Amino acid sequence: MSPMSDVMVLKQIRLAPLHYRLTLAAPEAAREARPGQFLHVRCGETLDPLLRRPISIHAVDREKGELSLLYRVAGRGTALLSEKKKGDTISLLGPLGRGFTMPSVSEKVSVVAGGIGIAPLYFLLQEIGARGQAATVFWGAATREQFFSPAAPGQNNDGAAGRCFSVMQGICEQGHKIFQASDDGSVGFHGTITDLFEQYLNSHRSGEAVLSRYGNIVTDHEQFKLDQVVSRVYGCGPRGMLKGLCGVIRQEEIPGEVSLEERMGCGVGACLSCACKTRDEKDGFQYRRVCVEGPVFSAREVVWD
Amino acid sequence: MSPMSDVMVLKQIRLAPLHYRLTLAAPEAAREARPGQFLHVRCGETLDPLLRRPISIHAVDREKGELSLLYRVAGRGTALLSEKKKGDTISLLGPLGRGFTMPSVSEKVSVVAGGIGIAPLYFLLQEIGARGQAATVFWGAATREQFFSPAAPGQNNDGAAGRCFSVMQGICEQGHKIFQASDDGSVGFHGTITDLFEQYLNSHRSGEAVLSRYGNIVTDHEQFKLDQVVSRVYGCGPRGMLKGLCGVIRQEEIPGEVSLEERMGCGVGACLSCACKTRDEKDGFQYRRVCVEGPVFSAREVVWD
Amino acid sequence: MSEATSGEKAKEKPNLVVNIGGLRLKNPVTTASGTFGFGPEYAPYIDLNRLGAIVVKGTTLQPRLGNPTPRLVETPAGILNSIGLQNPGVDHLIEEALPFLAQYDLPVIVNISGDTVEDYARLAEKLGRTAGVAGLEVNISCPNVKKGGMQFGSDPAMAAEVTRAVKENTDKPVIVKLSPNVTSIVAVAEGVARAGADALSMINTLLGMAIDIKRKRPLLGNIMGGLSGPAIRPVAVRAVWQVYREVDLPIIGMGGIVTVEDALEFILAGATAVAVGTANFINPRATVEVLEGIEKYLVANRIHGIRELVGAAHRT
Amino acid sequence: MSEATSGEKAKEKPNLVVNIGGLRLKNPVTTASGTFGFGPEYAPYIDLNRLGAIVVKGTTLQPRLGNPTPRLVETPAGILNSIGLQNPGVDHLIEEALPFLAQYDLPVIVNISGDTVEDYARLAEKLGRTAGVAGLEVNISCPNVKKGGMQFGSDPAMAAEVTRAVKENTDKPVIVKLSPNVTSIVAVAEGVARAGADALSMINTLLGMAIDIKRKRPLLGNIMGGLSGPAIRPVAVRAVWQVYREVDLPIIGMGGIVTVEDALEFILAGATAVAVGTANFINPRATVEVLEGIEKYLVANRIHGIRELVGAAHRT
Ligand SMILES: Cc1cc2nc3c(=O)[nH]c(=O)nc-3n(C[C@H](O)[C@H](O)[C@H](O)COP(=O)(O)OP(=O)(O)OC[C@H]3O[C@@H](n4cnc5c(N)ncnc54)[C@H](O)[C@@H]3O)c2cc1C
Ligand SMILES: Cc1cc2nc3c(=O)[nH]c(=O)nc-3n(C[C@H](O)[C@H](O)[C@H](O)COP(=O)(O)OP(=O)(O)OC[C@H]3O[C@@H](n4cnc5c(N)ncnc54)[C@H](O)[C@@H]3O)c2cc1C
Ligand SMILES: Cc1cc2nc3c(=O)[nH]c(=O)nc-3n(C[C@H](O)[C@H](O)[C@H](O)COP(=O)(O)O)c2cc1C
Ligand SMILES: Cc1cc2nc3c(=O)[nH]c(=O)nc-3n(C[C@H](O)[C@H](O)[C@H](O)COP(=O)(O)O)c2cc1C
Ligand code: FES
Ligand code: FES
Repeated sequence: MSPMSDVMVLKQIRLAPLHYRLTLAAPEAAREARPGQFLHVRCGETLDPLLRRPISIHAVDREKGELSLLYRVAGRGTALLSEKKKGDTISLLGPLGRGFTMPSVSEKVSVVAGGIGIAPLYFLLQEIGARGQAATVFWGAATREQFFSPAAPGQNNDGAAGRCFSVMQGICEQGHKIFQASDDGSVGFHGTITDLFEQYLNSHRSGEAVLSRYGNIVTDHEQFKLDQVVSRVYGCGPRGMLKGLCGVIRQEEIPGEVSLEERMGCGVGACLSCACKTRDEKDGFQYRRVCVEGPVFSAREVVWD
Repeated sequence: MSPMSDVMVLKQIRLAPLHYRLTLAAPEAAREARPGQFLHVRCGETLDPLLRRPISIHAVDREKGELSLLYRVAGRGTALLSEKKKGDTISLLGPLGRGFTMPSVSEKVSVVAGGIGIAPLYFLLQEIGARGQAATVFWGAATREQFFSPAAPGQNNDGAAGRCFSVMQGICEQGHKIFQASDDGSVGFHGTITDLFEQYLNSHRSGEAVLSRYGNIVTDHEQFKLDQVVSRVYGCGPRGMLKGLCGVIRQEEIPGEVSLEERMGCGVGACLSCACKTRDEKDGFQYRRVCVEGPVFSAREVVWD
Repeated sequence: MSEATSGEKAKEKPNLVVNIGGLRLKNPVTTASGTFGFGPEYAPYIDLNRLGAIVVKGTTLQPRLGNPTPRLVETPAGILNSIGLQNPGVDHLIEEALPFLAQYDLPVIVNISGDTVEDYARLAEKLGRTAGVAGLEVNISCPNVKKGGMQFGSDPAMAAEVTRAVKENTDKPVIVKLSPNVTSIVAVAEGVARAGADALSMINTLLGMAIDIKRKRPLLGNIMGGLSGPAIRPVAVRAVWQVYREVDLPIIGMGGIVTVEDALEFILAGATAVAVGTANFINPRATVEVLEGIEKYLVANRIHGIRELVGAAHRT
Repeated sequence: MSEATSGEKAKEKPNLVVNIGGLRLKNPVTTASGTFGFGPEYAPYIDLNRLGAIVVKGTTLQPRLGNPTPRLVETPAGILNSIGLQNPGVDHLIEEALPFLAQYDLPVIVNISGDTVEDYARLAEKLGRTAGVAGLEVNISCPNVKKGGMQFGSDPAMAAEVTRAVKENTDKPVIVKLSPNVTSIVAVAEGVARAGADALSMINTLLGMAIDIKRKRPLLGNIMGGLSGPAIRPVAVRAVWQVYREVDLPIIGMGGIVTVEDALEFILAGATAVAVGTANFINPRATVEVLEGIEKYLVANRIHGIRELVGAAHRT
């Protein structure tokens, strides 16, 4: 089976001025998808824009054969995507790429997301939650709006009020707890999500529990040794944030994985445009392909410069 | 006022597999439009296709402020146009160009259309009919389907069955009579519309009335001297057909006008791409701009080669 | 509007004035020759007074009929044209077109073409003493004519010769328009700079063609044509970037400018002014929208004068 | 399908076989180097056996890391790339990539690049004696490397020298890949033809660049890059048309081929075979769709062999 398919739009909901959630009837892709993988999506029908756009798989419902994307309108491609309506078809490649390594059931998982970086992590949390494992989620965004709070009911792009979807609620229902941070202080911690995460680690190490006030939904948490609180970290978000995060967890020697973004041509490993620097004994670094060897890389191997 | 505007689609009806009728809310353009003029239409929103497409004004309702286009899907531009739905906006330039010279009320008008060439002539017939003047219409097409017979009820591209529109019926209701010809003989005369028109002229000259059987709707017509039957001809259609038509009417010394097509860039006279050869004493010919000096030219001045 | 004209705010308006080889333009937005006619064509759509300058259709000594049709084909994000310098000749320009433009407060740059070096010299001489001509743009890069045209622009020495002939016959600013269809556009630019050019226009169209697969023959009446429009923008920006580094002349940048972002690319690459060409066909207000966009960008980025931006991408 | 395989009908199938400088291809559809990896990347999408040939990623003597990122920018109907010949080196190619391709009934053409003429000679020698290499495509037109690359392709004499060095070191068909970034592609083609090239590939990418107006600096890590995709098709068709008239060598035409209509433009202009490049990124099945389209066109137009079409637009 060729991993290229034309699939039908089931639902497109606008969650925030620039954020959408698109649900597709894609039974095969839904069945095969692993958290951290992405689809290479044809947003328009003409030669402009020319290339497909990589979008992470955000949620799947294997029984219904549905797959969802969560995306931000960043430019012309995603703007065209946001115009797709129920019944339209979209051409996809994928699932593509190497996803997250699933944690063992006993591991203490922390998930750190910056903005729309929550998209693939949501799927990871869905899978972890489904086996009864709870993770601690750190989600930062610029403003309140960018958490797509359930207070703002989703609007279907057919004009009808869509069934409202809340990322926050979805994560909580999966059994995870969330800490939030916002750049403007309107929600949770006032500052970056990496700072919050670092404080979280510090608070555990030092025995203080300063953080509960930043959690939107915080179940009580006891204090353990650090590796009993966080034994594995997953991150996705802007480059600067991931760089910071990798710094933090490398220092603490916590194993982790991050999902990277790079401009993509083919999405299948042929064009070498999505290169990302990783550590290499011989040359100091080597370029690896985000679309094939990634988008998920071990936090340890990425070279940030 | 700049003749560029964004107007709203009121209705789009599919008349035949490749033929559509698009109605726009464009009060100003409707008010100013003269038969034979055209609009320069932006069919898509991206850089591909890049250029606007010239489409004749096919009908106007000045009271309602509506303007209609009748077009055939010929390629990518018109295909995109056919996807426009009620409520979408379209960018227009126009009305542009020099339209038909209106006949004096006493003139005997014949209108000769090849295929979609009926589009601008319909508007002319509307205006002529509105003042109580009846014309004789010759309309040829490849097959029955391409007359958009009212038997095939129009379908609105919103999916709903649209109010059906019939070109034939519209013309008859304006008080004109129609003769038809088809390449496959399925409707009216079996042959080209120019041949039919030539036979019509001949039959009048020779005193025979051989033609009534080809008319779909033929009111009885008496026999006059030729210039009492046809004192002015208007034509629009494929180049070959117009060349033939101009030959016939030049021979009979009947004054006439034809609407030409040429590939257009700007539509406003700036790029000189829509050149058409016209007679010129000095050089034998000169190039004139279809978009400004045309699209309607006197049958006598066009140089066909 | 009321804000902009009220005394205090007006002072904050960024300075858009640029100098193109001695020619002062109130702003950097001009029109690409051949895409804007002689002015009246677009007067219903924009106030011509808002343009930094108008560059009119390529003019020759004698009237020209131009090439056979079709003269235009659409290609992906571009067009191919083979107009072939159809124009009513320099005398007609002086008698008919310039008087119309004289109504406006608008520098008129006349784009000139010739079959021989002598043609250029005579055009320069004639237009050099014509009131209402602010400068000359020397087209040595037209791909659509048999004689002269691109040939002059393909060779640094010939390009220099044409430039010299024009400079010797006029005191008005001479802008030489370069062809991208060369191995080294820098070499040609250096040649014309040494020959005394006051400024450079770049780029003219790329030589291209398209084939009608139904009729199995070239689509354009003249077989080959010039490719313009957004498709060529990366080539044009590259050319401006390269020449800006090596040649110390102001550049009018063009090739595929549709939006203000496109225009800024050229300015950052080193263009002092820009010209909007093919985009006029799609949006007759493109020039004015680019201009307004530039003003907004300067204000938003607290840049006092457009000149600070010229070539800025070389300095970061 | 059942029709095509039933005896009688099968005979009516048009003949798609073409000969590229001694290399027999079962059909004229190949892949453009650097856009199709080494084969496995697209094996999930198409049956590689259906390709006329595969042209693999540009290979150098030593492994190359390639250029800094970003390496790709989208432009109107095109892309700019500055991969910089990242590749694992010729030994790795021989040991890892070729064995994979040996599973298929598919001529493998290796695209080679060097910093020096000597590099090309050594690559030719090495690959000339490697089983599983059907031919060499000599890249003298890469705009993305500091040394060699496009420099060799800009000058007829240097292009000829590289060609001669390769020819002297291998008996396999040598296809020289030309750059469009020259004043006269015909002159370069003539140079390599005289030096013994068996065929030509054209065109490589156009030199271009794009600027990030937010950061005020070039978008590509390597500043300039190569423009490919539909935007450049008119330039590529023109180049094939010009060279076909003057040089008697088979041409593999490429540059912006997305659909069968595009491929036919090249064939009618004079290309004996075509290569699909950037389009693979958008539609991984583009090669096969072009092939099927060509078959249909030939049947519909009652053309018995693809070779009748080659250059047909010159004869109408
Ligand atoms: C593996 C992967 C998974 C992704 N998953 C998601 C997701 O789930 N949700 C989501 O909203 N976005 C996701 N992205 C980012 C998304 O691909 C880009 O936002 C999108 O391609 C922008 O396209 P555009 O046409 O809308 O914008 P453009 O007009 O192309 O660009 C707008 C801006 O985005 C930047 N950009 C363009 N392409 C990329 C790219 N490939 N990577 C990073 N920046 C880019 C440009 O530099 C520009 O500043 C993902 C990217 C990758 C590589
Ligand atoms: C003044 C004028 C009035 C017109 N009025 C109408 C009308 O009322 N209804 C209607 O259906 N069509 C009309 N046309 C024709 C219409 O403009 C073309 O069919 C349309 O531009 C094709 O665009 P496309 O993108 O769909 O096809 P493309 O993919 O651009 O081309 C499809 C085919 O059409 C041919 N073509 C493209 N542009 C033109 C053109 N400007 N003139 C002639 N042939 C062209 C091409 O050679 C090609 O064979 C008119 C043309 C002119 C010049
Ligand atoms: C229809 C047309 C006619 C042109 N005529 C001329 C001309 O007469 N003289 C000239 O120097 N350039 C001419 N050009 C080139 C443009 O001035 C400009 O250099 C080129 O089109 C690139 O800009 P653009 O992509 O914005 O159109 C013409 C271009 C087009 C499209
Ligand atoms: C990402 C990318 C990498 C390329 N790498 C090579 C290469 O290694 N060697 C080469 O000769 N050409 C290379 N090319 C050029 C292509 O083979 C081809 O000549 C060019 O892209 C034009 O074809 P297209 O428009 O169909 O892509 C590359 C092109 C792209 C887009
Ligand atoms: S996007 Fe082409 S190799 Fe990754
Ligand atoms: S379309 Fe530009 S002059 Fe007529």
